Formats: sequence, C-alpha cells, structure tokens
Amino acid sequence: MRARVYVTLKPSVFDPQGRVVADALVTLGYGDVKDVRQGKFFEVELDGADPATANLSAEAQRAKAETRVTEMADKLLANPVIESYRVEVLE
Amino acid sequence: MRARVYVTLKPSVFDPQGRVVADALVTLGYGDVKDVRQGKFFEVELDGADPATANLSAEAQRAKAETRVTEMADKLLANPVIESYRVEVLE
Amino acid sequence: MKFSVVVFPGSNSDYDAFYAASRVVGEDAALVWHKDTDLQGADVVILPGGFAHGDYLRTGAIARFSPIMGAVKAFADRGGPVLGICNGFQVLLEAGLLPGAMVRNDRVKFVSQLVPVRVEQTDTPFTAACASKQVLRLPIAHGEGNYYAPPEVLAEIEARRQVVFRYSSPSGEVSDAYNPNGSLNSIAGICNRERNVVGLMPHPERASEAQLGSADGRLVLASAVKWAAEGMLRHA
Amino acid sequence: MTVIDSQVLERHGLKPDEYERILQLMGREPNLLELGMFSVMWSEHCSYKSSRVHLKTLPTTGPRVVQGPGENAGAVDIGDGLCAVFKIESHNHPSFIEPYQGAATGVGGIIRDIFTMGARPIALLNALRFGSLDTALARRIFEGVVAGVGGYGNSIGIPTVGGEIVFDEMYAGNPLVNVLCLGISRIDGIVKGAARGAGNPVFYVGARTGRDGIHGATMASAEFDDKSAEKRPAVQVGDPFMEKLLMEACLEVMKTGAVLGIQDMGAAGLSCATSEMGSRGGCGMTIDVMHVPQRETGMTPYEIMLSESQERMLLVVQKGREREVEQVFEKWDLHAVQVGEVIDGSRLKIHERGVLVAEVPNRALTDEAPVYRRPMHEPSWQKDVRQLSLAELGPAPPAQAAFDRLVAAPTIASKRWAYRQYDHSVGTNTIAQPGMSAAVVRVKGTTRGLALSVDGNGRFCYLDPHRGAMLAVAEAARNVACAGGEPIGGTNNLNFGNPERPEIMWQLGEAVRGIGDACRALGIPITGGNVSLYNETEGRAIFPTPVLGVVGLLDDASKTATRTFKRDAAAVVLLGDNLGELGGSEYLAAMHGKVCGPPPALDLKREAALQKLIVALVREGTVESAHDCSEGGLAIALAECTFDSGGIGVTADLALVGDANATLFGESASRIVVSTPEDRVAAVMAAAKSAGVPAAVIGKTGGDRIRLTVNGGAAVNSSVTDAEQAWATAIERKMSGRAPL
Ligand SMILES: Nc1ncnc2c1ncn2[C@@H]1O[C@H](COP(=O)(O)OP(=O)(O)O)[C@@H](O)[C@H]1O
Ligand SMILES: [Mg+2]
Repeated sequence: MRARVYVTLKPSVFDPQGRVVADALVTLGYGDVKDVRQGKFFEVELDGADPATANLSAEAQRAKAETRVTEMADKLLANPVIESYRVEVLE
Repeated sequence: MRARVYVTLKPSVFDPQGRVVADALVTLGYGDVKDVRQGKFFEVELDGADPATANLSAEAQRAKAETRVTEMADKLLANPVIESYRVEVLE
Repeated sequence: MKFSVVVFPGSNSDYDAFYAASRVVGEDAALVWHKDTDLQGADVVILPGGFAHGDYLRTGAIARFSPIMGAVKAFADRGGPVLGICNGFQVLLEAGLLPGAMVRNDRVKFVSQLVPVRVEQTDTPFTAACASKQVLRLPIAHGEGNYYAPPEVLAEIEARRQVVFRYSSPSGEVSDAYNPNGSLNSIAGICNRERNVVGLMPHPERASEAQLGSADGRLVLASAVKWAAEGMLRHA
Repeated sequence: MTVIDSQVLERHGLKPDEYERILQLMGREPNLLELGMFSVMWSEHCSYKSSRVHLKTLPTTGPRVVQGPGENAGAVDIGDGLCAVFKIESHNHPSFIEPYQGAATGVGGIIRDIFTMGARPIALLNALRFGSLDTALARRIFEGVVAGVGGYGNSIGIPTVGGEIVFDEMYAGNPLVNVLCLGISRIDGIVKGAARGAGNPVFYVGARTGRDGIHGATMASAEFDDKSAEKRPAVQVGDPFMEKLLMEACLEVMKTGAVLGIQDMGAAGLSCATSEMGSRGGCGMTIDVMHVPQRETGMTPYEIMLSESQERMLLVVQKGREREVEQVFEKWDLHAVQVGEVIDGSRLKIHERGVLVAEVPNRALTDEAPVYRRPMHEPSWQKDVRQLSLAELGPAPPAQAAFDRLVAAPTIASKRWAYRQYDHSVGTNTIAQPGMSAAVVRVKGTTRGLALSVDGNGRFCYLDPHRGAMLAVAEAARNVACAGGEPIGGTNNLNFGNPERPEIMWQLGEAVRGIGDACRALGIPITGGNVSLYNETEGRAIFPTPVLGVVGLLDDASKTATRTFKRDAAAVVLLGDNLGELGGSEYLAAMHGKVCGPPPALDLKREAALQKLIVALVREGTVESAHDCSEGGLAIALAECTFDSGGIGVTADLALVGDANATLFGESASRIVVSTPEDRVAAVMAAAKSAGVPAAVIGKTGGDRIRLTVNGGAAVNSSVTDAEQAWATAIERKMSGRAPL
C-alpha cells in the first residue's frame, strides 16, 4: 500500500519560501505569476503483508490504510497550529 | 489559472529526510511503515488576465499554462541533477 | 542547585549549555540522554539548541516523542523551571508546552548574528536577575525562528504577559527594522501561563563570557540561581 | 565476462601503460571489479600521481608536528598534551554541478577526516572562488554553495569561523570550494587509519551504501566537457544528521580503546578504506560485500566497492571487544556490522557470499600507484603578462573614484551576506568571528587559543606561480600573526588545471616550490593538504590557485587583536614598506580590466621579522588593532580598520611611491596597519627598529571620515558611514532579487 500526505501551511500563515519563489519567477521573466505557496508531501509505503489486514477486502484495506496514515499525519507529519494536510491512498 | 508542481528526489538519490521520518513513524508504533520519501510542491497562481492569452480557448490556455509552468519547474523549481518533477494544471 | 541539559540526537548546543551552567555560572550540571526517563534530580531543565533528528520533518517535531519528554512534562507540570533555547524552544512548541509554532525565517535564509533582545518580563525563573526592559546582546543562529500563533492565541499571550523577550534596537526600541526573522510582534521568547516554562530563539549560553563577544546571556542562567535562592522553586 | 578492451579502459580513465602496470602488479588480467578498484584508486584524486613528486619537496617536519601528511589529517602540538588536527579539502567539481549538495558533502567529507583521527572538530573555514556576480550562473552557484556550506556545518554544530571569497571570471565554469576543518585531540588520543592484527574484525558503520558517486573519484579527475551532464547523478545528498551521530559515536567509541584503526569512506569508498588501512598497517583484509548494508536492491560487488555514499566509516576493532563497540553505536541508533577481518599477508580479498570475487595486493592500489614526473613548460605568454606599463593604461582615474569602486568590489566588500548564513557562535569558542582578518577560537580547558586563516591569490599565481604561492603562505601566516598567533602549521589545497598540459604542470611545480620556500623561511611545516586538478572548462583553466591554511597558536587567548580601531586619537602606524606595486592588483582589474604586471616582491626574511614583531606587539598589548594589507592596498586596509569600529574615522598621509593610485592601492606584501595610543608609539617604533622592520606613523584615528592624502595632496575623503554602507551591502545588492531554494 502506498499513500501520500500533502502538507500545506494554512492560508493565514505567511509562506516566506513561496514568496521568494514567486519573486524569483517574476525576476526570471514570468510576470504573470501572482502567488506561489510551497508545501511538502510524504509518500508513505506500508507493508501490505500485515497479517492483521491480510484477510480484509481490498476496499477495507484501503480504508484501514487511510485511517492509519491520517493518524500519522495528525500525530507527526503535520503541525495543526500552522499546517493542514490531505491524505491520498494510492493503491 | 493555478498549477501545481510536485518535486521529488530521483529514485536513485538518497532521501535522508524521508529516512528519518520513516524511522520516527516506526518508533511511534507504525511498524508497517516500510519507507517514506519526502517531496515538495509549489502551487503557482497565474494571472488569468494576461492579455496575450485572453482570447484563447480554455483548452489552449491550459496548454499554454502547462508549458509555462513546466518551464518554471525546469529553470527554477526543480534541480534536474537530483530531482524530477510533475506539473498539474488545476483550473 | 542542578541544571539538567537534555541531549537529543542532533542537539549541538547541549555541551554549550552544560558548560555555561557548570563552568560559567558554577552550578551542578548534568547531560541527560533523551532515551532516559529520569532527569537526575534536576532543579532546572534545559532543552538545548541544535538540530534534533536533523530538523528533517519540522524543527522539534520528532524530538517531542523522546522518552525523556514525559519526565520533562511532568517536571513542568509540577512547576519546575524549563528553558528551551533555539531548537529547545521549537521542541517545547511542538510538544505543546508553549503555545504557537515556528515557520521559516521571513527572509528564508539561516541567520547568525549578535542581536539586541529586550527583556519584557522579569517574573520568570529565567529573567528574574534582569532589569525590566533591559536590552541583552545575544547571538541568534537559526533558519526557522519566525514565531507564529493564531490571532486569538497571540492576543492571549500578550494579554497574559507571556512574551518574555522581544527583538529590539540596541536602545530597546521594537520595530520591524530590528526583527531578524519576521516573528509576530517581534517575539524572541515566551513563557507558559504558569511562567515556569520559557523558550527563546537567541542563545544566552553562547553569550555568557565577555571573551565571546557578550556576557549578557549569563543573566538568563543566573536568574534561575537567584530564583532558587529566593525560594521560588516550587516543584520539589 | 567482460573483455578489457581499450573502450573499457577509457571508461575507467586508465591509460594503456597504466593497464600494463596493473597486469604486472597483478600477475594476471584483472576482472572488472578489480579494474574498477584500480581505476578509482589510481585516479588523480586518490593517487596524487601527477603531484606526488612535487609534494614530496614540501617541509613537513618540525618540533611541533605530531602527524605529517599521509594520514587522514595532520596534527601539531599545541601544549598541555593537546594537538590541533586539521586539513583542507576541495569539492570543486561537485559544487559546480549541484552547488548546495556539492558544497555540503564537501564539508561533510573534511569533518570526517578530522574526527576519524580522534579529534573533536571545533572550527570550519572555507575558501571559495566564483565567477562575476554580474552573471546569473555565478549568483546561482554562490547562493547554493554558501547555503550548502552553512546547511551542513550549522546542522552538525561546528562553527564556520572564517574564510575568503574571491570573484573572478576565471572561475565562472569552475568554482572552487575548499573547506578546512580543525579539531582538538589529546596527543595520546590520536587514532590512525591503519589495520592491525590478523583476526581482528572489520566493522562498517553509518549510512547504507547506495549507487551514488560511482566514478565520482574519476569524475574529479576529468575535464569538464559537454558530456559531463551525463555524469550528473554522481552528485550526492548530504545527511548532516547522520554525520553528527557518527561523529559523536566514533569519538565515544574511540575512547574505549577498542578501536585499533578507523577510516572514513570518502573518495573511492570501500576500495580506498580497505586498501589504505591494509597498506598502512602492513597487513591484509578480507571482506564480504554481502554484509555491507545496502540502500538499494541488486547492487553488484562492483557498485558496492566503488560507491561513494557519504557518512560511512570503516573500523578495525580489537577481537573480543566487539560488543563494547556495538553498544556505543546502538546508543546513537547506529548499527555497526562486521563486514570482514584483518588477515596476514598484504592482500585485499573481496568476497560475495563467500565466493572470492576480487583479490589485489593492497599496496598495488595505494603505494604502487603510478607516479608521474610530467613534463613542465613555462607558458609562452608568461613573460608578456608580467609586463606592466602604467603609462600605456591611459589616464589614471581619480583616487576617490577608484576608492569608491574598490570598496564595493565583491572580492573586497564585506562577506557578511555569506557568513551570516553560517553559525559561527556554536561551541562557545569563537573569539574573533568571520569578518576579522583571522578567526580565533579558544581551546577549552586551557588558556590557549588558535588563530586560523585561509588565503590564496590566483591572480598573483597566474602572473608568477612561484611568487604567488609564497605570497599566499605569507598572507595566511601574517593574518594569523595579526591576531597574536604564532604560525605553527599549515595545510594547502592546490587547485589547478589539466596536469597533462606542460604549462599547467609548470604552474603546479612552481607553486609547490613557492609554498616550500615560504614555509621553510617562516618555519611553518605543511602537515597535509589536497590536490584538485583538471579545473578546466572547454580547455580554459582557472587561475592556478593554491590555497593556504595556516594555524597560529596563542598562549593566552585573551591577548589577541582584531582589525578595527578601538578609540579616537590613537596613532596609526604602518609596519613594512609601501612599494607602490600595482602588478596583479584588484585596482588594475577593477579600474582597467587588466590582470598583468609582476606580483608584489616578497622578502621572506623581512616577512618573518614582521610576523615575529606583530605577534610580540599584540601579545604585549602594545597595539590595539592590527590589519594586514592585501587586496585594495593601504587605502582599503585603512578603510577596513574603520569598518565595524562603531564609526571611528582616520586621517592619514602617505608618502608618494610611483603615482598616487599606486601609493594608495598597490598590494605590496609584508605590511600591517596597527593603531596604538600616542604614549605607546615610541615603544612600537623601538620594537620595529630592533626587529629590522620599517615603521612609520602615517596618521591618526578619529572623526567620522576616512581622509587620505598622498604627500599632503587630497586623495580620498569619504564618510565612514557611507563607505561602510557601500562595503557592507555590496554583495547583498548584487544578490537581491535572487531566490534561494
Ligand atoms: N597539497 C598537499 N600538500 C601536502 N600534502 C598533501 C597535499 N595534498 C594531499 N596531501 C596529503 O596526501 C595524503 C593523501 O590524501 P588522502 O587523505 O588520501 O586524500 P583525500 O584528499 O582524498 O582525503 C594526505 O595525507 C594529504 O594530507
Ligand atoms: Mg582522506
């Protein structure tokens, strides 16, 4: 199973890196760039052979992976004070 | 117009950050985490009111945006030596 | 009295804090490994600067799960004085022992220089020896020291006098021109509501001897000694 | 099985005669793995095959030398049973291809060389060269390199305390990234990179091995051309966190005494570590690649043996004490694994799952590598470029205009844009920070301090490599002396073009001769260094650029001086002669776009006397500030004394030599500007006289302007604030609008 967690700064939080990238793009001649926000993502590979989930349906396995990865995002991958996240189970 | 550029280290390049995140997840009790790769993404907002593209069809505008953003990725957002990228035009 | 300095993997100012506490201020000091769960009889706990776990995910994000953090939290809950310096401050934020979060410096680059820092509050264990509005010259060295808190949280910490240090001019004037990293309200350091947990981005332990360019930082650790001498340690 | 034909040899960067030598040493045809090992070990980078005969001529001994060249780093005795362990290393080519990671992994590499010796690193310096900041490419490389140097050093917690940066179009396609690291060890705590004792286990620890950098070592030995793009994956991502763990764990494990030998895996990876440890210890080694921790699946023995993955170490452990060693590494979440053992004899045996896949006499890879006495020939243009006729340059610009231009020339301007990105206060040892002439760090537990400087002037070396190299040694030592440090050891990085060209080889030979001459005269043993060749792009070589790192000892770290004026109304004294020499100066480059003329003369006896004098004056506290005159000459040196002083101005009158601009901006060697209270002027003059050093009171501190006259005639009159602003922000202004990523 693979899942992706996309983490972005909340809209209310100033994103210095995005700002600098936007400025640089304008300097490079891309005058139509209005704004850039930078985020990060994690591609998490889970061991499919987990005996606890082996006899679940594909659907249930996905759901289970989604729950787990959401938990990881909540606990570790994103800081809720400044960031929001989105989880996507790939396969 | 908005587009996203996803940047990842090429598969052959070691990703120390991903490694550390994976280790942390395992320590936190997610023993089924096999690997984590970390990437970044840029959400680029383009000025739709560009007179040069105003009278193009929606389709053509998308294509144009895609070309431009790909160029930005090539030039600035990604370092082709160690990274690869993917462009996605959102609207 | 005893200072216990926590060592996380990737801490790099742990020995500096230990040295300042033991050799400069002249108190007992111990280095405590992050996998331990015992603070070795600490009167004061310091979470030092550095790059715990490489700062790879977010500064302080992984360190907050270290086994020692349970003991640190219990110590803080009992009213024990805890000082987080730079990365240690970031760990305290991630651990929820202090409110808010750190984002990348507004000018994005790592910034390393001696800056003036104004003491806003003197009723904490780490500023008790300072004069009100005293300006200290302290080094900063960080890439993510841009303090952020949501508006309501920020209003609250201001209202409760939880801002302990602000970046300022050499004469103590606070303005954007003297804000090295974009921190909201020029915040360089804060405390919790109970005022026993303090975090700051500047490095007082690196400015504790005149030979190193400034001895002002000595006041921060000396404050804890004064605090203790005045019987203010309540956690024991 | 692959047949070894000319194509295979070419891909391995081996010449037919080198292959002949391999056949002889092996007594048979090598297999591909063996050939690969020869190729990396015999590369210029690892074997020093072109430079070795010259390096042998350097002075490497002295009463303080604890470790000369030949180990991972050199070491000099600094008293109290301690030694300073230091070395310089280059990462030029990788930094061109990927500036951030190239520079970062360069820093990582030299740090490993220091802690491998059992020393705790306490300071980093760097010497950098880039093209003109007016080009986007140079700005991008500069930006990335500085961020990379900082990114690695800051994270691991070793302060970057000094360095130098020069901008010149000659480095546009070949930036130089030279990094010096210094550590402190007890003399009896030094650990060497030698294997010992048959039966002792060999351990591998650190990052897992990936396919990175395969052929990195050979890349550093090949000229850039359009095809270098294909070699790009040779760049690696540094992991300073892993290195920090390794450093702490290795220093801890070495204290147990269970480690008999240790070596980092840098260039040529496992091939280098195994063969060098074996040949240094006069024994053999056997390993099985199956045990080597691997990051990717399906790696071949060839890939494993040639990989240059960063942050890895090889250790020989005393048999029976394995557990002790493993436990220390486990504490740091590192997993040490036994990959083989030391064996009798002198052969290196590589196995794959028990099957012997390579067997090489280890000295064949190291000591028996080819040594070339390559042809040397003075370039035909050499004499011409050394000509200088001021008359032919046309009318001289007004001194004020030249001053204004020079003070903001990126090579002269403040480098704060760069060093503000470097943590220079971590470790609480830094006494003199970046931006002063020399860095000064204290040695905890003693009263002592160490002054450090890296210097080199490619222009001077281009005009006259022998004299240019001597000038580099003199300047680095003089900087250290200005801080009160007695020069006690040096290291050098030789950055040159393609040694297969006789003119380049001549430059190299002359430069090494110059380093040797100057080091002998100044009593500075060379304890190590590095050679970086093939710094060329499309046939155009960089300026020959030897970079010297000099370490100076202060018995009392509190008795030091910096360049800045300390008070109003102090006397300003020039020690040394102003000879008005403009050859190779920044003035000629900035105002006339010319690199020509003879570089400044250097009288080594007088230089030695000057350095002894300044050390004594600083230690006695007779002078309050001391500043070496280099790029931009006396005018710029005086201005620099006012910068960072809190606005203390200067008024000085200089005696005319040549014309006014030569007087002001000439770069004569062996000069130091000092300031001293009026009542100590006589003492300074008397000390200078008895040292045989010319000295003259040239002016006075005070006011808020820099007022320079020549024979009483107005020349420069600037407000300190304006000049300092121009100087401090010049690089920022060039870089503004540029995105760091
Ligand atoms: N320019 C030089 N001057 C003196 N010694 C040098 C010079 N270049 C290299 N050496 C020495 O040669 C030895 C071989 O260097 P080595 O450690 O094998 O290479 P690397 O640079 O890859 O670490 C070292 O002891 C080094 O100090
Ligand atoms: Mg080496």
